[in-house]
Amino acid sequence: MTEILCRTKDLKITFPHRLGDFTAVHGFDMEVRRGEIVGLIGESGAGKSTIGNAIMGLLSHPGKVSGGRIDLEGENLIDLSDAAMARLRGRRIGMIFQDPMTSLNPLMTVGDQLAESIALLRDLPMSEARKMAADRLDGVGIPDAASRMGQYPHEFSGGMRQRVVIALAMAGDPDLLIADEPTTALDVSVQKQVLDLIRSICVERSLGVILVTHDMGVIAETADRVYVMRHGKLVETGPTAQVIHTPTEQYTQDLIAAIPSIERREDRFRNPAQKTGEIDQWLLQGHKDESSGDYVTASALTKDFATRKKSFWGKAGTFRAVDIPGLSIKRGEVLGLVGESGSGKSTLGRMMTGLVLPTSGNVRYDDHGPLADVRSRARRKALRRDVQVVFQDPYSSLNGRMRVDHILAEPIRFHGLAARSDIPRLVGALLERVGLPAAAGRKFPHQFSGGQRQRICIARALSVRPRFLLCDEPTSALDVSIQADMLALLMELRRSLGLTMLFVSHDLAVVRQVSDRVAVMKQGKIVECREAEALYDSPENDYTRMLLATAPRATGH
Amino acid sequence: MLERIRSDFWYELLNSPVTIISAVIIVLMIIGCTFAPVFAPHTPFDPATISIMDNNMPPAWQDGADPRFLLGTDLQGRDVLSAMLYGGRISLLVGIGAVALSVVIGMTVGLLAGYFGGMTDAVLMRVAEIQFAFPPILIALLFNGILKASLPADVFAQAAVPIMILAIGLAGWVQFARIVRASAMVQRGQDYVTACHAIGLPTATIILRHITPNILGPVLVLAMLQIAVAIVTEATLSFLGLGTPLTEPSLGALIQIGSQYLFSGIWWVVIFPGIMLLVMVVAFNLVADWVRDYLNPRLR
Amino acid sequence: MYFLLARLLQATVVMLCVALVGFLVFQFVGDPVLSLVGQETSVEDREALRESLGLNDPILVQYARYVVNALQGDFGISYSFNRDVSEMIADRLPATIELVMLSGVLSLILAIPAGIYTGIRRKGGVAQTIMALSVIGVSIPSFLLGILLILVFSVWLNWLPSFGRGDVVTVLGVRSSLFTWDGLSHALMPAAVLCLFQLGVILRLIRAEMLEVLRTDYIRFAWARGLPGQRIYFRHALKNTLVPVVTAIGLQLSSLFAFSIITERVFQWPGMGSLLLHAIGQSDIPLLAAYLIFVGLVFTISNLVVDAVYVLIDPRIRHGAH
Amino acid sequence: ETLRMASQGDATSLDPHSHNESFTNYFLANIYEGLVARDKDFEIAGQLAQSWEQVDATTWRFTLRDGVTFHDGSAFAADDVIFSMDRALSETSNFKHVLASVESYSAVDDMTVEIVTKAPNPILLNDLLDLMILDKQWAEANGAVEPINLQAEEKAFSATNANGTGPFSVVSRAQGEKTTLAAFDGYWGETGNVTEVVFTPINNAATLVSALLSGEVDLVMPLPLQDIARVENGAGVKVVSSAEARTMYLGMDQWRDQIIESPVEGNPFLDLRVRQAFAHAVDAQAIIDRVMQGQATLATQYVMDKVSGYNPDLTRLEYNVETAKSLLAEAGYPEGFELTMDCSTDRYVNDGQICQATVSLLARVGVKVNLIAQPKAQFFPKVVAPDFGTSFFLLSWTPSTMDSLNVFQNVLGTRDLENGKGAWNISGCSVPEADALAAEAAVTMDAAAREKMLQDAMALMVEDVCLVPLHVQQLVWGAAEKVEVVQHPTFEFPLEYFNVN
Ligand SMILES: Nc1ncnc2c1ncn2[C@@H]1O[C@H](COP(=O)(O)OP(=O)(O)OP(=O)(O)O)[C@@H](O)[C@H]1O
Ligand SMILES: Nc1ncnc2c1ncn2[C@@H]1O[C@H](COP(=O)(O)OP(=O)(O)OP(=O)(O)O)[C@@H](O)[C@H]1O
Ligand SMILES: [Mg+2]
Ligand SMILES: [Mg+2]
Ligand code: NI
Repeated sequence: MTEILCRTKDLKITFPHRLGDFTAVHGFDMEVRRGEIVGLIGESGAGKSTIGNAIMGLLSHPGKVSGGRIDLEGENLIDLSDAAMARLRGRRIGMIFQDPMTSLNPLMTVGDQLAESIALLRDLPMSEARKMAADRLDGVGIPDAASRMGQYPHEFSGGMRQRVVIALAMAGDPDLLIADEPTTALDVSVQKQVLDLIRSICVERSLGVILVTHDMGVIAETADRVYVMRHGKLVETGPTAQVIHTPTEQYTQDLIAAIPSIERREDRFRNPAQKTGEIDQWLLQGHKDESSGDYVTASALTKDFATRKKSFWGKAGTFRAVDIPGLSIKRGEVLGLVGESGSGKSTLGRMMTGLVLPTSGNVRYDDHGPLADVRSRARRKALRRDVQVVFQDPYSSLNGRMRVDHILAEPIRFHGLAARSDIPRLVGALLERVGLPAAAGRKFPHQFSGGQRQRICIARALSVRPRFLLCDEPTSALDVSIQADMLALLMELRRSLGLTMLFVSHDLAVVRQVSDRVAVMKQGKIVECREAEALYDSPENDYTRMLLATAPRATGH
Repeated sequence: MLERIRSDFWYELLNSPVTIISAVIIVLMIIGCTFAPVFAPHTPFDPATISIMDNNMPPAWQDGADPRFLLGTDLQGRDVLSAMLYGGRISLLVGIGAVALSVVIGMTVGLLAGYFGGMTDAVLMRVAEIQFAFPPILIALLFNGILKASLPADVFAQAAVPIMILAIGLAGWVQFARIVRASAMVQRGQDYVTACHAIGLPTATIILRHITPNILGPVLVLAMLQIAVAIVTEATLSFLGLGTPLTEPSLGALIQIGSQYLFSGIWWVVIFPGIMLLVMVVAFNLVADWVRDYLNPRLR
Repeated sequence: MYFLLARLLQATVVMLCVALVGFLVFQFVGDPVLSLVGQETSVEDREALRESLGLNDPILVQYARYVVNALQGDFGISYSFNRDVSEMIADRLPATIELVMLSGVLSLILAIPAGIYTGIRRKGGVAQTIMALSVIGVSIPSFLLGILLILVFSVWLNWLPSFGRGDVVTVLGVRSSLFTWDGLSHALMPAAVLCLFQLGVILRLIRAEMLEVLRTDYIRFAWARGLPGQRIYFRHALKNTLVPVVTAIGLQLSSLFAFSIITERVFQWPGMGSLLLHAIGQSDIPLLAAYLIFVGLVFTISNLVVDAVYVLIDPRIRHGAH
Repeated sequence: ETLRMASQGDATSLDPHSHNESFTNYFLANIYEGLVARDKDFEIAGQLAQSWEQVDATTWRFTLRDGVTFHDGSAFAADDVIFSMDRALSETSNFKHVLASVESYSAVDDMTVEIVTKAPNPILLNDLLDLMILDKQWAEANGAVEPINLQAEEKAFSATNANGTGPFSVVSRAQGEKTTLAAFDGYWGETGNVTEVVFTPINNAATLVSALLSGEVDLVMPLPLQDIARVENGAGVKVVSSAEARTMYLGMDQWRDQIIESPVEGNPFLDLRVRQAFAHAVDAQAIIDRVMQGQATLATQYVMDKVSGYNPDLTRLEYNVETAKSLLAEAGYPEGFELTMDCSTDRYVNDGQICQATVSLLARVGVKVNLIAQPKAQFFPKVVAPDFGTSFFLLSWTPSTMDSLNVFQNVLGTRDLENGKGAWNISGCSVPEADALAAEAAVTMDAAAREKMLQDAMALMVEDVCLVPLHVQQLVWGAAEKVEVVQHPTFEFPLEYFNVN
């Protein structure tokens, strides 16, 4: 089928603003045919969702299409009235969003929502709509669909919810489906199933699909053709394989190069320029002689959380989030910790750094002895000076009400690491060390981009001259290109300062790039823990194998 | 002109004339009332300067008026305009003072409950619940009544304003405790707090220096609304005979006294103070609404 | 069941505390004896009365006596009415409940559509007008509003009666004045005054919730699914705004009772509020204590009801999920 | 005809011996009757007593009225009178004072009662005005033998039920809400055309007046002064007013060596010139004109003209700021002084405002007054016995017997709390000669001589400026045009004389 279903021509989308209009999309051309999946890729803010929303006629306020056209089988959607556009939604064009958790009305049963859509879109009586709804649920692979109809969204798992969302979007049998990051919120294994579902629906119903994503891996595995966007402009387009393997534009090349590979360890993260200055000397000050033994050792560690009562009668139970026999990290080593969401990675990491006290078992530090003993104020203070954390979300990990220089000066002052008069200079030097201008200290966190904020977080962690750094998904909120910079910075710091690191991530590719050793977690247990290269090349555990197999890879990822 | 303004705050503010007017009114009222002795043409609370023979004079533009009294005089011969300014001072003092007290108690309780959770939270919230079972007006009524009855009358008369502040303030803290607790629970889970722990900062520092500034927004909004509510509550208590003393009436007490004259044609003793109270309260409400919207950019 | 019992037990303890505190502080409200007898009574007569009322016993003894009696359903005898307090409350309660219910229903009927409307048409002229009016509604002291209403509707227009409760009839076993025109005409102004404040509060709350909900993903998704606006606003959005609104209404209930004190005073409505003011004026301790316990009870029950309604509205709570 | 009346308060009880409070007493006077009562012209006349004779100086014999029945139909007889007297003297009664002068009483026969007083009592009849008679059998049957005792529940029957011989019987009663009375068919005397009375208390003054203006009630008592003009101009409504027996006065501490709540050394009021200065400084006429809206008359002494013992020769010290200042200067206070004044805000007509006016008037002569205006619930406990915790205050008195002896015994006479005298002499003034005259008058049966004694005593008290008399307030009612009322200087409202046209 080569018939063009939907075409945008010279599409221009503007968000008027009092300080000058912001044009989110400049002259974008795209074609979608029946039965094909078109990938739309680009870094965050490139304008991908904006295009999807524009086709749906659901641009968020105050956005408007300021030029060009959107044709759906020859009809220009831009000329349509609101009412006409509303009739198209669901019937001709369907859309699904990133997060299946929030896309469903939590107060209505799944069956009601689906039957409602079907009844309205097809003018069917409710009873028939319900029957059809059950069929549809069955069609997207929900087992035991009839009895599942009466359940509420919260009773479904993430993957099932996303299937329900797809069934809902397909309720009116639209010709075009726009999927805006449909799997970003899902685990890799579930992600694969959902993508497969979209793929099969597309083929079965000869549907046109626009798949919006920032994940090259998803595109590589799913899309037939791909459009690469940057700053609202089309950069490059072509069949997926061609764009990925032989990109013509510099931007696309950079983008693809920045993707960490799950297949191999790449050199660009490990050979940074050597920068040793005064600040490094300060950072290295006051540490004991380095021994080469284990810096931190956990033994028979468990952590229980109280669960909520199941009912009025039930008793509060406990839920074991972590249960490991032992784990140790050598001085100067980077231990990668991978596993699905909820497997206990963060909890384990926090126990290893003493931020969370274990329910049983103990953590020992070479420098400070067992964690259990560190409850005294003075010893805890000493531990806090040596152990630091960098978090996933650069937005919530900085106090928005404090200026950056304050954020950085506070730990130095609190631990008395420098004379008061030296602190401003040190703060400036720290900022420069992580690649920011010293003047950045005068600003507030919200005045920085995500990547810059993450640098501030790292600077804050460094400001107490730590020996051990927990990085809890430090790059997963960042775009690939920024992610690469970040990883390079971390590796460089690790090398020049001899940091010991626990690197937590669900992104297997990223972990491969930075880790000496990797531990794989599943439901609170460590299923495999070995040298990184060995583990990736020849996984021994089934679960590890499954994880590695389902991870989408572009050239990697 | 507007396009030039880079700061969102000023832009949003200048785009909302209603808010500007309200804010200006609040500022003017606060200045006018605070410096009532300077602005008021008479000193209505000084019996030596008022004459019973001047009583019940209509506003200056009406027949039989005395030009000395722009808005007329009341039954005591007090200049209504001056009484309004002095009374407004008391109302504002009570409103702001009571809310300040509520904020202090509510923030303390809310922060402790929200930050520590567990038993602390359970106990504090039970206490709040008991308190909440009694609507503010009832608490203020009881509290005020009790003190009025148990303190010697002269002490009470001296202390009427502080007591009013105490009564209304004590009645209002729960609302603050609730929102502060909710915000504190959210903030506690934020990574920046964990980062503070990682640095080893003491809990008090974390709560005071890091969490508190982050929850001030909603507190500010609620405070503005509560000032309005407190002013009205004070007026209502005056209606029930528990407000400020006759000799130093607040705006609410003036209205209460004046409302008895509604049928007798001496309308100016109730209408003018009534308008002033209404304008004051509405202005606080409108500014609070705007701040709320401003703090929630999604609603802009 | 266990849960409910625990809740009830907890509530009882809370109420006992409340009663104790109330009882202790009421000792200072004033001397009941002086309110009971006139100026002309001699000092000895007053002392005798004080003794016979047990007012010379230690406070804790008085309280213990009170609790023991209260447990047997005996809240004592009102000093100023010479009647069983429980009987007094039973007499006055229906009037207040009637008023509170009428104004509650009125405010819901007006607040829900207005809240939804202002939430949807946030910038519209009508919506802005409604919001402005609601601010004024919250800002006028209710006693002043009441008196103004009386002036306009009773004195000038002579449309509505200015005070009291109208004819009471029994319909389906419920005794109420709301079933007759006379009764309704009496209740209209007090209910309107009482309603106005609630109206403003609830309307604003619904609007705020509506604004939040309308921005959620499932509403966006509902648009994308092609559902009509009506259905999205009234079926999807409204229900999701209800949980916080129900909480607020539950909490407002006790404040309705509180505000009814003023309304009842202005309109001479023979309910609990007038009773309380009378009791405060007369230092009628048994009546005051019973009133406090009663308000505690209303609050506790309304909390329980709110919890139950949550469960009805929100399946996530029903299933103990989080 | 139905008469709908309203007032700011309600009767506190239906028991005629339990609450001695004037509104309650006068309300009950329509339901219960005494041996004697005041007639339409305010003269004491027989009610349940047909006639009486004085057997000797201390013995009175009352012949009871024939054919009188109680509301429940039972006949009235001497045993009911004896029972009621017993009851009035019982432990829980609030009316022991009405029989304070009585040595003994007995039923001579079924229709005759004899009362023996301890000493000659010229005003026995006045005392007996407040003694209500109830039915012995009814009281015994309903456990109401004693006036209600707040502890015992079963005795509360009489608080909510009544069975008198009066012109009206109680149909329904919800205290604080509504009380309905119906004309009693079997009433022995003449009545007006009122067949039903619906009484509603309305606490809020504005509501009270609007109820009258909107025609929902026919009679409002008292009418708030500020609304007089409105009612006068209103269609179908009128203002009815007449002098009331209540005299307002300012009291000054004359018994402490050091006045309280004041920075001044000693007690300035012990100096007659200071008291005179206060009397000169307070422009009572201005207060009447401005605060009382003219609804009061200037008081020259401590009782009004209808009270026996009123001395027509007395005059008030005239308002004169200069005189007041020079008197103060002579007394050693050329700059005036500072003191605290206690005042109720909800007891008398415009009491708070009167005090405020007083404060500003005194300010003119350099006396700085800190006013404590408080509700009566706080005011009375503070100022009455045993503390008398005030040095300057506003108070008033109504001699319920309409005889100044009552004033001497309670307000003006030297304090003698043991013997129940001067309990309301908060000023603590004491003029022994006046005390002596009053004591003599108390046992003098010759009306003219007695009157002279009381007048002389009053002159002595006024000369001493024991109190600063302000005004005699008017009884002001608002009524529908069609209502015809009878007003007495006391607050009585004898409904049997009322008519609705
Ligand atoms: N309502 C709006 N008002 C103003 N600007 C907006 C609005 N919505 C989007 N934009 C701007 O439009 C540009 C494109 O946004 P869009 O959401 O399409 O990006 P995206 O490619 O989907 O990014 P992401 O991968 O983060 O979802 C961004 O710079 C964004 O700031
Ligand atoms: N404070 C807590 N109270 C109760 N349960 C918790 C708490 N913290 C974590 N859990 C539970 O413990 C389990 C492990 O959580 P953890 O955050 O360690 O997972 P994770 O592997 O880091 O997941 P993700 O990749 O999503 O960050 C989860 O099921 C989580 O719900
Ligand atoms: Mg997007
Ligand atoms: Mg995690
Ligand atoms: Ni569930």
